[in-house]
Amino acid sequence: MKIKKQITAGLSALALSLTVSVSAPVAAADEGPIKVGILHSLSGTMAISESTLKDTMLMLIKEQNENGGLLGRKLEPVVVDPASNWPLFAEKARELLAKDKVDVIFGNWTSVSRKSVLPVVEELNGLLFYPVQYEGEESSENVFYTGAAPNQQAIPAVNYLMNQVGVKRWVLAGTDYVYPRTTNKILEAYLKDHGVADDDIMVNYTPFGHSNWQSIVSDIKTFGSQGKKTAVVSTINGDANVPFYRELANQGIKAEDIPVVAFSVGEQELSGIDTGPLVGHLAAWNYFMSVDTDANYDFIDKWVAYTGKEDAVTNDPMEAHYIGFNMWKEAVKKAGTTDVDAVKDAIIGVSVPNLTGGYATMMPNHHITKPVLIGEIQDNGQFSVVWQTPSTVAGDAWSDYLPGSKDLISDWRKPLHCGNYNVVTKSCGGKSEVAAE
Amino acid sequence: MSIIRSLKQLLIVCLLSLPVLGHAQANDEQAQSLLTQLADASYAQKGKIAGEIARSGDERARGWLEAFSAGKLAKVEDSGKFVIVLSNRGRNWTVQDALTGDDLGEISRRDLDTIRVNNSLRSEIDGILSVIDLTVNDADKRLEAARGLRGNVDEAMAKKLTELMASEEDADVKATLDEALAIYKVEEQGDIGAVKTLSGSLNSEARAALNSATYSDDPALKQAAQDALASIETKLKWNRAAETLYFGLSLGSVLVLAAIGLAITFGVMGVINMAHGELIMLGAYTTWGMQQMLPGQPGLALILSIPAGFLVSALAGVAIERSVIQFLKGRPLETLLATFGISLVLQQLVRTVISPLNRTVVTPDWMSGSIMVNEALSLTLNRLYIIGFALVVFVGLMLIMRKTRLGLEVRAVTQNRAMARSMGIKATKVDIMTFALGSGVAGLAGVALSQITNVGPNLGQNYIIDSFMVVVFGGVGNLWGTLVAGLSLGTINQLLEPWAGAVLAKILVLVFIILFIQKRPRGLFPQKGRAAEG
Amino acid sequence: MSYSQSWLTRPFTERSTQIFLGVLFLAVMVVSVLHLVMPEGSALYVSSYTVTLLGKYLCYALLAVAVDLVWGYLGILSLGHGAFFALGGYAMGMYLMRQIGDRGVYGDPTLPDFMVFLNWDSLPWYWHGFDMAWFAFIMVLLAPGLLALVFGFLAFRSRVTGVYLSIITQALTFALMLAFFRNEMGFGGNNGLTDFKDILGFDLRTDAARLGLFIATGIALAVGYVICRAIVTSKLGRVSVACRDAEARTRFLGYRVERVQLFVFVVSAMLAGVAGALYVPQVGIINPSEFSPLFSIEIVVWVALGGRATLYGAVIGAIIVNYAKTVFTGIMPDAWLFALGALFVLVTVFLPKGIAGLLPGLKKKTDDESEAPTSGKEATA
Amino acid sequence: MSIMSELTHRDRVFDFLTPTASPVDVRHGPILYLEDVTVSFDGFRAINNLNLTIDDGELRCIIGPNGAGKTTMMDIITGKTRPDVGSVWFGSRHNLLTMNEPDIASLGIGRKFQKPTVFEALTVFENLELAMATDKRVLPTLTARLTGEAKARIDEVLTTIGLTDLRHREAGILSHGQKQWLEIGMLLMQKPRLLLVDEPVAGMTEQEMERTAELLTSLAGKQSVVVVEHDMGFVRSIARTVTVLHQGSVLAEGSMDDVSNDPKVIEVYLGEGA
Repeated sequence: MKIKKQITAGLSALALSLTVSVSAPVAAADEGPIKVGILHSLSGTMAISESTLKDTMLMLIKEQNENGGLLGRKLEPVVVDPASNWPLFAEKARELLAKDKVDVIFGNWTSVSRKSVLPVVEELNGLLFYPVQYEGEESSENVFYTGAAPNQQAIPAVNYLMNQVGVKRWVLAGTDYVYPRTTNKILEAYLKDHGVADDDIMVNYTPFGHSNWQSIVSDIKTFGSQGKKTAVVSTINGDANVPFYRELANQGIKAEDIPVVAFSVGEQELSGIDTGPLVGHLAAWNYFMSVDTDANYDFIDKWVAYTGKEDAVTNDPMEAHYIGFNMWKEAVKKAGTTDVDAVKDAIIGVSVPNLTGGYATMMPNHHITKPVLIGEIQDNGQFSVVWQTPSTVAGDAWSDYLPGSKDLISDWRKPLHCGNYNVVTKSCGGKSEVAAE
Repeated sequence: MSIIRSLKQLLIVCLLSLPVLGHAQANDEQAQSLLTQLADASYAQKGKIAGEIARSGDERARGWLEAFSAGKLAKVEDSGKFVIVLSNRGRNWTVQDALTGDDLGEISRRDLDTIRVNNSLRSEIDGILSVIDLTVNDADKRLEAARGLRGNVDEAMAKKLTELMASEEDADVKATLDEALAIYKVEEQGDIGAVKTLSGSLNSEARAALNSATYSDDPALKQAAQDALASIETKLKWNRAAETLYFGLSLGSVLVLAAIGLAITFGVMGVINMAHGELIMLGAYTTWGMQQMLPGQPGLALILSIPAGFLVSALAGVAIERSVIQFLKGRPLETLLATFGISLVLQQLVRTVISPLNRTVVTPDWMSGSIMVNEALSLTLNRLYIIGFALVVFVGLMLIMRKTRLGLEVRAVTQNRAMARSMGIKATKVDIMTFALGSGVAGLAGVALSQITNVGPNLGQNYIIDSFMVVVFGGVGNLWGTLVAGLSLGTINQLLEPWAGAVLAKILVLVFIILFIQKRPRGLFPQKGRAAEG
Repeated sequence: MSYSQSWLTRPFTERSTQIFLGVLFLAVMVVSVLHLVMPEGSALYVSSYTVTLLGKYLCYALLAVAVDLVWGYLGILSLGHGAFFALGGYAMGMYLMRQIGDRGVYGDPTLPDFMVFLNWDSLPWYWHGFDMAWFAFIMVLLAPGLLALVFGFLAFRSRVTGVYLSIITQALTFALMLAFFRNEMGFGGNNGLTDFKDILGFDLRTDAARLGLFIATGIALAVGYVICRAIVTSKLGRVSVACRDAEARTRFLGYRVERVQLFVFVVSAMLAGVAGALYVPQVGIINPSEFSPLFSIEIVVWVALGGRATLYGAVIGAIIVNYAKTVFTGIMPDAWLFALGALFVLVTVFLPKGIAGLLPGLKKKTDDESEAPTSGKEATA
Repeated sequence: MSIMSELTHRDRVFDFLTPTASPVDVRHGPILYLEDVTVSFDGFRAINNLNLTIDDGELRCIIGPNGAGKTTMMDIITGKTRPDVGSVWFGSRHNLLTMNEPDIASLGIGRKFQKPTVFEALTVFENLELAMATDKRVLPTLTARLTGEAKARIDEVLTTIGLTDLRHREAGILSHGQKQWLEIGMLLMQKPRLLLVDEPVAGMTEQEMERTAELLTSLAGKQSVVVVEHDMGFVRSIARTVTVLHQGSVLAEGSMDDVSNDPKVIEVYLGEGA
């Protein structure tokens, strides 16, 4: 535990000192366009969330080309559609790397799609930038996690509720898949560490697209009426949210009584909800469209211009792609080549501005530093930031609150070069062959 | 919670100074400075300043506070002018000068600093406003205010309330205030008499107070509190039972709505219409479209969507029937494949033409919220309406099938096509009409569903399987069967859910259906004669 | 057909089977050779990506054959064959998970990663034995087989037919999907089973292993095809057709229709299971979405497109649709669902006999070829 | 489970070679008893305590107006419909009410439907092959080979029903009459002890009718035959004993002449040109 903390502290210090300013000399010979693979579902159930990320990438690439491309070469997007079908994700990743020979892939949303792509990317030694908040417990040499790890979203949010709002009783409600499961596990452990009794925690899981929330919401209502301030920590996924919030509103649960803090509800989800009754419910992200910085306003203007929709919204995963793309860009400049191994080494420590007025730095564990923002839903489908971490938080690949992983750290620099180094046994577990390199 | 405490003090002052409110003359410098303080203050301080504003006796104060709590009080960055935001959608907001009330037109979001507000502030301000409301003549408003006070009373306020109660003539308000006081007394003073007042109250705050009392060291109080709680619990049990039943019925009625159209196309015509879900979806999107066309009056739009939704889906149905199904007479399993193809096309069509994202369908006020039977049991309005709607649709269909010429012809054709033909019934026309009817009803279901779930391209898929289960379980070709099946499956599901959990409940229901079909291969109410056979 | 032969050798006398096996063998050989011999980058080189892709198609083809066996010859439209496919897949997946051993991220020697990180302390009972290949491979047949046996026994005994049967098969696979989504089930929930390392000691990431799996799939398809062919050309096959066309009549002839149906249904389920088992190591993941009713319906459409009651039609259909899918989702993603949807409609409306119906030459010939001699014999008998 | 049991009887796989003479016990004369059989479909009594006995080797014609319950009676005998009350015995050993269609069929009761039902997708030859009396359990059927003698038997029947030239055409293309014949042929292949023949000559030409008549009469003696027919001419040409059904019970029984002079029968048949 202690050792680990020290190491991570050291790493982050070092990483931050590495911040790049100058770009490496442009590669002389033009070797044709640099291919950027985009692996987001354009059809099927995930199209709702993922198609906008595809457009974001196209926008960023277009812009980069207008500014003269990269290393004097144009960027060429290669778009494929894994159609929300998990095996197809693996197949398409293989297609991108083996057939189209792309230099980098930006893509995936769901955990399962990432898990399915992971072995392929590692086998063919590709680069994958993954833009969505996820459950952690993973660190791959070939994957860069630009979304939030649990310690960059869940835990700060709970802290806020505990300290600022004085919540004593917790409902952990989530869709039954790995992200909520893990997040809730971490939160449970964390809450108990902070003296919350077992019977002050209620955990509930529902299937994907669950639409009939009546009894669950009424349970929450009763659970919340025991005299202690209660909050719901929601890891409910996508489509299930609309009926959930509707039911909350109709059963008269106001944010003032039982606030709901959500980790999967962003501006885009809200754009499909009548937010009137939701005012005051919370969400924890690393970016909000309402953030009051010029960088953000410029980004929004570009986005509106690109989509041609005045009401187009931006959200956290889009920012993650924005950051990821710029980091990759910087790393390529720094390395002077798109060669995967070179970029992998170069990118660690790269810092680029985020949209919330700070900097994001790539950590040696392939996670990045992010500020954590807590926002309250407004009647216009936006969030107003009510609290944010004083400084950025470094993503933690392995949670300190899970018995399996509390002794694990990840550092992809030589000499350690290991995704899950056990600081107690001093050995690189699991993917030993990777460590052997 | 020191903030709350300090607020409470303020409340009293502001209550005492109420008469002043309104008569005072506008004082812009003071206002400007107050608002500036408000803007710059930390969350902790904002409450205090809000109190001062309320006390300032400026007749604009109320407007400011409301705007503030709605997050619509903003400061123009360069001029430092305070504005009230009228519309905060898009990148440019229309605003109005907070002091002069002049219209300032649109200002870019970049140049505006909204004064941040959070939940606790919001409730504080509501507190302030509600206390002000306590003295207005409108009894309902007073009742609202009194309700809001339960659990927020403190010593100083208690006095004030006792005075108010004396002058209060409305019984409900009086009772509520009494309850509010009792809660305070139990919590702060451990007053056994107050416990009596609370026993039997279903209000959660009251229960909370009693709960806390059971931890007191005074055995008498402890006992009294426990007894009170016990009596409440028994009351609650009944309420919960009633609630579960209501949940079951509402889920059931949703199932019935979703399935009843299929009961026509599949049950009566024997068309395994996999595109049924998408016909529902069309209905939902019609509702959305209507609301887009009539901005600002979602209620009217919803009403109009009922015929519109029916029409849209019915027309789509006709198109499907003419273009595909008529070629698949007597090949039901093929209709399954073809219509499945159609459903894919319709989904993708919506994705490309409208958007892959969900659409916002606003719930009109008269449909949101719930009617309170008592403090513990309240029936959510939207579902209540849907139950009613489902029944209306069902009765309507029954009448059509039983009483109208069309119904007669439909039954004739399905019983014996050739015979019906020879009796001069235009079978093709009947087919079209029947399919249109079934599809139209699906559209109606869509209109209803738009009020409880996502309006998105996947809407249909989420209901198609359930719909088939309901129809098959009820017995193909039998509307009554569909009704009974829908309601019973819904109720079973809701009864199972509390102990089995949502997922397991659904699984169990499915398994139950499978086994039931073994026992009665033709469903609850088997159809006589030529049943819709594979 | 030559009625007098033993049921197992009979298929080999048919022209259609000979052609089919020939083509299949040739295809597999060509692909393997091109993959091994040709230098990378040459126009003729077949990348391991393509090999695996083709392997996947062959799995789907076998699955389609299984569906055609029950739908085409028994008239049972199963909308739940995805379930048997997935069960076979999970059996294989569990074996592969156990093979990972302590190379998982948590380095736990017995527990798969997802169990470690959901704090399971020990392996659930139904995971035992899957560390042994032979056991796993038996389960690949047994798991789907038993499900089909129980389900079919209930359904056929109480004479659930037609649409009703289709709908409850759909309910079956839907229920299983929901069940496998639950993390408590111990099958990895939505994430399913993934990150496989090696099979029978071969590293799955090597091209050799890929090729091996591809060839294995080819063989499985050939064997499966022959078995189905043997059944449908046997007297039992004719009884199946009899059940399909006139169930009551068949009963009055003294055949136990429900048993015939059960037998064929179980065989078909097992074939689907094998297809699933070969599918998983090639795509590298198995997850509950394979249980989704939509997938099962899609399978039926492959068969419909290829042509019911021909078996080789099913193979053609499966390969064409999935190839189209690969192409479309690559070049014009948005158009894919339009294309697929249109395909469904056009085939069912205008091509009820499917593609196989377009090449009657093949079918007709086989019948004459196989009947000419026998009819001669009978005439002289 | 059934499959499992099949697997355990591998030794008996080939027992279809042994002729399946049904063990029906006819020492007491009659081969079929129906006693006080009643069946009603939601209220309407299709069969109303019907009593009927068929002697071994007898050829019995059953006539009656529409809705007299002729077909329902056959359904009951073959196990398709279960009566509400009454008993149905095959010989004096087998209670048909406890058996299902396949059992009854393999006991040796063959049935020809009113509407000719043959397997249209199969060839004439195959239709007969399936009908042949053999071991009809699943695995034996799977591994079945066609023996010379079986082929001979099929050819024999083919000639009897005059479809030898069409043996390899699909049954679907046959004319109505030919289908009738094929179905009769299938009955013959079954070697039943009791044939239930429902309207065998509907849609047949005069000659075909005569041949049918010959065939049925020739069968009688070896097997018992129950013919349900509307065509009085045909009935008269074959009938020894005739039973008249009316409203689900026996109205009259006797020789053709007796019944056709029976006033009750005339009344029932008034206008039906008996």
